Amino acid sequence: MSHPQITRETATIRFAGDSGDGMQLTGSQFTNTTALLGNDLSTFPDFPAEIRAPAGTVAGVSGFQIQFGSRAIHSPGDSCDVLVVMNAAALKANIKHLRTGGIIIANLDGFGKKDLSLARYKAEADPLLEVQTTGYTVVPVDVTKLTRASLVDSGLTVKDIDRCKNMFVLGIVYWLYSRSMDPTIDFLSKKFAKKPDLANANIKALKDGYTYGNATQLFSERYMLEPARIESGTYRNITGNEATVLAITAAGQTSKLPVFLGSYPITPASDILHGLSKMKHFGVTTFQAEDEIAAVTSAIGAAYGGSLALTTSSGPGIALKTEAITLAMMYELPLVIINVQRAGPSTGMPTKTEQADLLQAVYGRAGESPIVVLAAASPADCFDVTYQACQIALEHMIPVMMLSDGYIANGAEPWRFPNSDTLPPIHVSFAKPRKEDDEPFMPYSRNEAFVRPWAIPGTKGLEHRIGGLEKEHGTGNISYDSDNHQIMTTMRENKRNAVADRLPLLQMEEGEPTGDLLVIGWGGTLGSIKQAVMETRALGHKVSQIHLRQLAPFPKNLGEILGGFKNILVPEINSGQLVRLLRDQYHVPAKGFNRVRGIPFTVEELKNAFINEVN
Amino acid sequence: MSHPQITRETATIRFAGDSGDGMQLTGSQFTNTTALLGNDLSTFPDFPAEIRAPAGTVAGVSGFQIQFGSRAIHSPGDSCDVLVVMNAAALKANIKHLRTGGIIIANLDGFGKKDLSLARYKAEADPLLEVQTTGYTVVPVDVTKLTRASLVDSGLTVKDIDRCKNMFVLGIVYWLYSRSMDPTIDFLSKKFAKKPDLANANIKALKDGYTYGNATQLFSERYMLEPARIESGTYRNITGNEATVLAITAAGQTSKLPVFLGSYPITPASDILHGLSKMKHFGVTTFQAEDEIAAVTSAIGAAYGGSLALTTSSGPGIALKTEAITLAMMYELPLVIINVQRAGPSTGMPTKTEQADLLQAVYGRAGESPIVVLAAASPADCFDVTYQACQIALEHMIPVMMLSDGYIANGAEPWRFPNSDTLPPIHVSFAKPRKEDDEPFMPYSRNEAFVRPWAIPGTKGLEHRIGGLEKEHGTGNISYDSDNHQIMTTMRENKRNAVADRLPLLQMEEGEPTGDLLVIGWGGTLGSIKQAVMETRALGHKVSQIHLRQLAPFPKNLGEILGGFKNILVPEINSGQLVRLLRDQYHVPAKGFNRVRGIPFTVEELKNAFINEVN
Amino acid sequence: MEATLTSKDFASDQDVRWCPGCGDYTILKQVQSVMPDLGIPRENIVFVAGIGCSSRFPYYMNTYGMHTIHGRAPAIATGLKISRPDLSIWMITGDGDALSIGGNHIIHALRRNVDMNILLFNNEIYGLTKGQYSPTSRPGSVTKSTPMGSLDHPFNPLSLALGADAGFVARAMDRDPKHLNQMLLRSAQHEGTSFLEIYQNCVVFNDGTFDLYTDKVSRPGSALYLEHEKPMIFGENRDKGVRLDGLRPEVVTLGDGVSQEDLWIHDEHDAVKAYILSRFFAVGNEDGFPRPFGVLFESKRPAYDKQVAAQMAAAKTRHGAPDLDALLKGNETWTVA
Amino acid sequence: MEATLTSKDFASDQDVRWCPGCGDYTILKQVQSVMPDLGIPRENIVFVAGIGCSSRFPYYMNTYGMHTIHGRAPAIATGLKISRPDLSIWMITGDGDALSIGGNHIIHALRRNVDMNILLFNNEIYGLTKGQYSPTSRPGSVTKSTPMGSLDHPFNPLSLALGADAGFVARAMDRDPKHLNQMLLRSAQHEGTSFLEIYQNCVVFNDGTFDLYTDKVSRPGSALYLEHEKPMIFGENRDKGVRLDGLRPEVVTLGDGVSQEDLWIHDEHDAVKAYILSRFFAVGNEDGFPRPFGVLFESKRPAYDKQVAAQMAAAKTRHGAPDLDALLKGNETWTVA
Ligand SMILES: Cc1ncc(C[n+]2csc(CCOP(=O)(O)OP(=O)(O)O)c2C)c(N)n1
Ligand SMILES: Cc1ncc(C[n+]2csc(CCOP(=O)(O)OP(=O)(O)O)c2C)c(N)n1
Ligand code: SF4
Ligand code: SF4
Ligand SMILES: [Mg+2]
Ligand SMILES: [Mg+2]
Repeated sequence: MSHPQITRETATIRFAGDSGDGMQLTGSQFTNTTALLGNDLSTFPDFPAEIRAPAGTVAGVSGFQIQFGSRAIHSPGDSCDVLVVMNAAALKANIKHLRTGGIIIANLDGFGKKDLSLARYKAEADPLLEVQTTGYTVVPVDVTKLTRASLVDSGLTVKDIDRCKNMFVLGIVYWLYSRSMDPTIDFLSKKFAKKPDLANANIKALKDGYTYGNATQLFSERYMLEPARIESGTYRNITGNEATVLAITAAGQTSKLPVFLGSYPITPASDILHGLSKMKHFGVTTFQAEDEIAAVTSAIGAAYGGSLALTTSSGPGIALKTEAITLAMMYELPLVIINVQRAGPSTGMPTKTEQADLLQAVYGRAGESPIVVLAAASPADCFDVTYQACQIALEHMIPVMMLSDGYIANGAEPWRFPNSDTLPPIHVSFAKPRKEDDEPFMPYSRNEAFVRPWAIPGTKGLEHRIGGLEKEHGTGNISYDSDNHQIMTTMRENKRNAVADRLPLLQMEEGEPTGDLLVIGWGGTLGSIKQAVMETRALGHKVSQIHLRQLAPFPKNLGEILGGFKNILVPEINSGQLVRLLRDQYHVPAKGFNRVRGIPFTVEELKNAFINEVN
Repeated sequence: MSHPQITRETATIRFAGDSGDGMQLTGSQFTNTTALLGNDLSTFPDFPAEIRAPAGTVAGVSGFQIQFGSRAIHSPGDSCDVLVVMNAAALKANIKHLRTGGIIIANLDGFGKKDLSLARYKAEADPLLEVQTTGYTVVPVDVTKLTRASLVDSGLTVKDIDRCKNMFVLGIVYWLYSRSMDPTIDFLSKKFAKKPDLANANIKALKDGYTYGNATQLFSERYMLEPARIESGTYRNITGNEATVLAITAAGQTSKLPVFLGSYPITPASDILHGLSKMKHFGVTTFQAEDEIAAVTSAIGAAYGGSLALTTSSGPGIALKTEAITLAMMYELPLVIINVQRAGPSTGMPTKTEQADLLQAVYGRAGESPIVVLAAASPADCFDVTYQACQIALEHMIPVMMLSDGYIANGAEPWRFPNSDTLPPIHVSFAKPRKEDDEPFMPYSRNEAFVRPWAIPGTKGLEHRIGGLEKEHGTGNISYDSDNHQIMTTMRENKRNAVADRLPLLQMEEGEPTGDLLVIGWGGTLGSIKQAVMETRALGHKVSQIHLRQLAPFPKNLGEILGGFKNILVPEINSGQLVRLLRDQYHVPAKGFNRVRGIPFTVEELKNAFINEVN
Repeated sequence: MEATLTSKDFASDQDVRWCPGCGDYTILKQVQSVMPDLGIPRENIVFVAGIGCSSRFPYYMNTYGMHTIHGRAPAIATGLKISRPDLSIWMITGDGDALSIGGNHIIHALRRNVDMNILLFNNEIYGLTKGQYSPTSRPGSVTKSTPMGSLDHPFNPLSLALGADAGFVARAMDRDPKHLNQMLLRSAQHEGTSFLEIYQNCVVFNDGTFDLYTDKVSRPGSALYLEHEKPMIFGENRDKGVRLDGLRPEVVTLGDGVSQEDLWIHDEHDAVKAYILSRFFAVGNEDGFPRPFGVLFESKRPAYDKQVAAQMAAAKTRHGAPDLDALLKGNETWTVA
Repeated sequence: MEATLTSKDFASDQDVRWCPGCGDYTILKQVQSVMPDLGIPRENIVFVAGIGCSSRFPYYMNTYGMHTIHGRAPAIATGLKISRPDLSIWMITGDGDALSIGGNHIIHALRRNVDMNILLFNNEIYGLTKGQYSPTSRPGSVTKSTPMGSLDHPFNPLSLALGADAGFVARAMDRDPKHLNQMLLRSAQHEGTSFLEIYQNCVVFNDGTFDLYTDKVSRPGSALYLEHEKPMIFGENRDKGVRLDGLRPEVVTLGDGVSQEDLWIHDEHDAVKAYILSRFFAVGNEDGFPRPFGVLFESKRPAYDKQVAAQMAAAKTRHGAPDLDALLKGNETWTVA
């Protein structure tokens, strides 16, 4: 039989199941396939907090959401059109994410007595029936039985067969959204190259799922989405942490410097360490230190030696690094600190996202300790911002903190990756050797941008000592002189602020340079704010948007842009941090819109907030 | 012969010599004597950076300045009327502190060839002559020779005799300012009770110095100062660190709690550890930990166990404590963190003063981590503010950071010490034991001030677990729920802000609640700002002053007071920190007056700044 | 009534969140079952842990408990014990928590000899952060952060503890509950810091590292169970032994001329011998020596917290009742009318 | 031309700011005088120190130098050495800097065996902060922070280093420049982390703690100078020796039946014997054993930095020339027209 095929502009699907059900893989396969079909998309993995919470429990549910479409997509979607649940716990944990009237594809075999009790449903409950009565469309499928049937001759153990369940479901969803199975078939053949029987089993499950969707009366219609009219070029999918790894590796190549990462594992930053540990052939050394203090200080040692030196961490680890970051600032050596923010304070909710480390980044050190602070706005943007962080650190001899967050670090989006020779050059020149009768070397002399020379060990005649004690302007010798302390304090501040001179002016993200409301965001909220601004503008409101990647120093024209608006709203996933910096530095009555819930903004809540402001 | 005796309202004397010359002792003796005579006073010790820099060098010079008078004294004086120099290096290092036309009492024997070269004067130079020609009065005294002569029969070694030099000089100065020698004679007899010959020698040197001043033509006149008309009562002298030690001990007594200090030595905070280590009989335990992290975390352990728990440090050490402070904030346990600020950043200038850790105190933690921040305004004020810090921490179950600085920590002033029964009571009640059938215990339930119960181990039926992971409102169980995270984040902030409700409203420090200029200070700058404001007002300007001891939360009526002024100036020994908090929170166009020179403000520079603002 | 407590009374109401099959479960069970034997009221027991899978432990004990921050549990426990010597303190930590970030606090706790029981769950991996190598991982370990194999020479935790002057050093394993139970009891009985390393299997990221010792078949030949004043015997048929000639230990086969009397008689109180035993540490016992389990070393040193209390008592007798007013007044005062 | 360098060439132009009579001066002198013998160009030498009086050291050396932050020098030096194996790294630290706040970094540096020379200036006190006790201060030390005497059991630095698997462990003293000079040379020659403890007198806050060993009169009877493959002899008239019966060392008098052949012959490569020697540690030698000076232990373990370099080389040969564009492209791409 054939089903009517409906064209949609966007669609959102959420795959949810037990940690063991392979939902992340299912999601990423759907993502790749969809990307290859030319849709724009945005994804959001929703991991359980525990490594492997007991199977079948709500705590053990793992989810993956993707929004894709034939127009530009800026967020993974507030709620989904289709929710795939592999067991009762998955339904319980995720029903709140399904839009009213949405479709639930449920694996019936995951709703047995045991499953219900593990999910803390009453024994007599029939959750699927309940949700049906509340206006959702439930599509029950005996996934386990069907997969076992389909693979009965595979010669695999039941355990292995059940591992193919997710491919069967993926097949159904591919059919429903008219996706080709080829990319996944390729992937499976590659992945299981050494185990052809597993490859074949997975592929068969996938195909049988597809056929099943087609053959049955499960669905009254199926959907298709045109390729998106997005910037032409060659794309790949990328997560924020992957993009960060590539940017660091690239900066090492363009600066022709060895790269040194001193790090200590911590969620959600660890993947940067993992990724860079595979880049040895690019001259990248990764050092897993005994703690965060050793991580950052080992990087400082490497910076003195002439490496592009970095350290990566998250909240609790960054706190431990502050004393050393101040030392690097005092040394005036290049150092990149990457903070993949997570929900805090303290251990907080390590697997959840937040952007509450901004004030710590800008102000969180003893004494007057100005450093550069940048923030990435999306997964792909992590590449540009990280690369820029390396460039600034190296060319200005200053620590740069780059803020990412758990949401963009693990989230993925299509990336029009650059060609290596289009990357901005990074100019590093070490101080030249000195002969006996040359002028004495001045390690703390400065150029017009207040930058001191980088003189690395091994350079004849430049032997010098650096330290955390106040230094005499020019010579760098220890000095307790009052006037000198004032001079050096001012120099360090001027040097940080001078970085703004070399950075591009801020452009409007959306809307005109004047209007009724200016929305200012920073970091990983770009997508949802942009979508909300566009939808608010579509309603005819004069709302404009700027998004800050440069938090210290601010872009030179920020004050000017602020001047164009009486009303300024600053949405942040914290209790109000950027808004404080703006009020302090520009004396504007900026308001905050703040949520601290460990999850991204919904486009809906933002839209309502904006409309509120303009009415 | 007799000298005319001139009455002065104030006088400033600076004693300067080699570290080995005992100038600090000389200064503190002059201070005690002067205090006993009923003058108000303020002192400033100026230690060398090195433990014992080579004798005779400028680096080895140790100084002590005291301003005293028959009126209220608020600062140790911008410049001194009399400068005592025991050697050439002392002159070189301190001449800048002498007011034009001032008197130099110089130990001639400290100006030999060797002394000149050690002080890096040219061999042929005659620095005393030079300064004389530039309008200073030089009073040369062969202190060494005279002391040796006076003690020739003492039977002491030359080394011991030379140790009495400072007493000879003190004698001269006592004569010059008409001070009694008795207090110092008492002191010496007590100090050398076991070594009568040393006692007698020092006393004889003192008396002979006094006689020498009287007998000779050295001075054309001598001075006397009436007792000050200051608040009546019984006074003692006290430094900021001493006052801090007493406050902590007192808070332990009034709260009836054992006191636990976890600390790691660091300049200029170490003396608090030293002082408290002598308070064991008051139930004070001091633990010198392996590092600052162990210091603060050991205190957190003690807080969980029911102690009044504290940790003390300075810049670099505070930075290391931030992760743990955030944990204490998340635990909602009482903890007092004392930061005796020093000139930073990094190792900076450990023996110099600064107030550049305010923004770190308020914002320097990962995530939304609100704590209470207080600052002491003078040496004696360290008692009140530290005591209040303990009271707030205990009664509100929250970390309180108390900011002191190297200047008030080591500086001394007269203190009208309280009677123990006038101290504010501290109300601590631990949660009561629970019986099997009682309601379940809710460790994160809250009272009207958002404060949770303090349930200490050993209490039957209250067994509970606390952690740094986000906690469920009420039960305190681990929770990853989005709404709960928002609730708890808000609760923690409300709780911190609710502390303002129990604190007294802010009073004007000087002047009327409206006027042309409001000067706002915080911390150790109170004295010099107050003096400068008074002198500016004396010129007829409408300048008022408030001084903040409460930096987070701010006093409830601060906004109201700010409303009374169009011009607001915020003098700080940093690059502008309080001024940022004010602009952010009260949207006022406050200006900063900032110096970062490692030394206190001079009254002069402040006065000029104020006049500038009102003209 | 404490006497009537059962292991169930020590289980909290929180559901345990370790991976199915994790070695932590059996350790939790043994700790809960040993608690009643201590005869300590539940409210006087505190479990203090750092951060890690293992460090979730306190949430599962129905006693007082602190889940702290990574690596700092020894310092927190030290502060708690010094200020509350009446409490029974159990510190739970992992190989990363204790020996990577927490290494300094551990060695200082050991030298000070604060009276607490440290249980180090060694799974030779970072579990909670999903599988990076730890300071106890074997050289060449391929982990998330070492795709080409780790280069770090690992710590020998027991040698390190002995070098830091630990007063009680022992080893147990998750898969031998009976022995583990005894070791927990011994740790509790020791006054001062007890350092008990427990081999713990991480089924997800480092499955089977300790099979040689935990597998019922290979265990007899690879694990040497130490007993005070008993000869060192092991082997399926208990036919192997360890002999000391001078400083050099050697593995011998009983029978043919070698009798039990010739064997090394274990002496828990001999620091040097304990150190030699701690060096039976070759990966896979490649040097032929069995891996020792049990109490390698115990010595009587005064507990730090007791000394602190004694010093305070001395100060109080010396100064008599505290006089706050005298303190506030100080030595020199003057009065302004 | 390096060959022609003299110790003067290694003195910087900064004036030395230690207290007159401080032991640091003589150590500085020996370090400066040993430098030319290394035949390493001055620009390839880096001195890295923490914070403390001793840690001011780099300012006085006319080489590259880093005065860092308290306790972190081992980690900074590790990062520098891993990224620049061509440099000769000297790490200067004090007993507080190395063993109090820096304890963790030290033991990790030792186990990793990064090729650097650690000189630990042990004066058993915090000098720079004006006299608090340190982790090596003797029990009962009355200091600024312990008016009634310290209660902490001190570290035995050499035992701790051995427990942490240090590859080179030695001891010297400020007042025996000739021997100190040899030890500095030996440290430099060792590949991997060299751990040299130097007894250093703090004239101001802990004067004379080491007189028993440094005083010319008492030294012969109290200090045991170790030499590889030589019998252990000491005493004014070199009439005393150390003998090993089994595991038990004992002090014997030569003559009456005891000859040099009977004595313990020092073997630098025996870890267990080195550990026994490190335990000759009684305050004032009260147990009768002399305090050993010289190289207690040396072993050949691959240096961490060399292994890191080798692994990177292997990766490069495996992957060939790095292709940045291929990396940026990744495996799956699609093109939008
Ligand atoms: C300051 C800080 N750094 C890093 C982390 C991340 N982290 C949590 S647990 C852990 C290591 C866990 O390994 P281990 O101690 O062996 O415990 P296990 O999970 O293996 O039981 C790390 C690196 C953290 N939570 N805090
Ligand atoms: C983070 C930090 N904590 C504390 C200090 C203060 N401090 C400086 S040196 C030192 C200890 C010095 O003792 P040691 O390492 O033995 O060196 P010594 O002065 O005896 O040579 C301390 C506690 C500091 N500078 N930084
Ligand atoms: S990851 Fe390993 S250690 Fe952690 S719970 Fe799972 S099995 Fe246990
Ligand atoms: S205080 Fe002690 S260690 Fe420091 S310089 Fe002076 S004598 Fe040397
Ligand atoms: Mg582990
Ligand atoms: Mg020392």
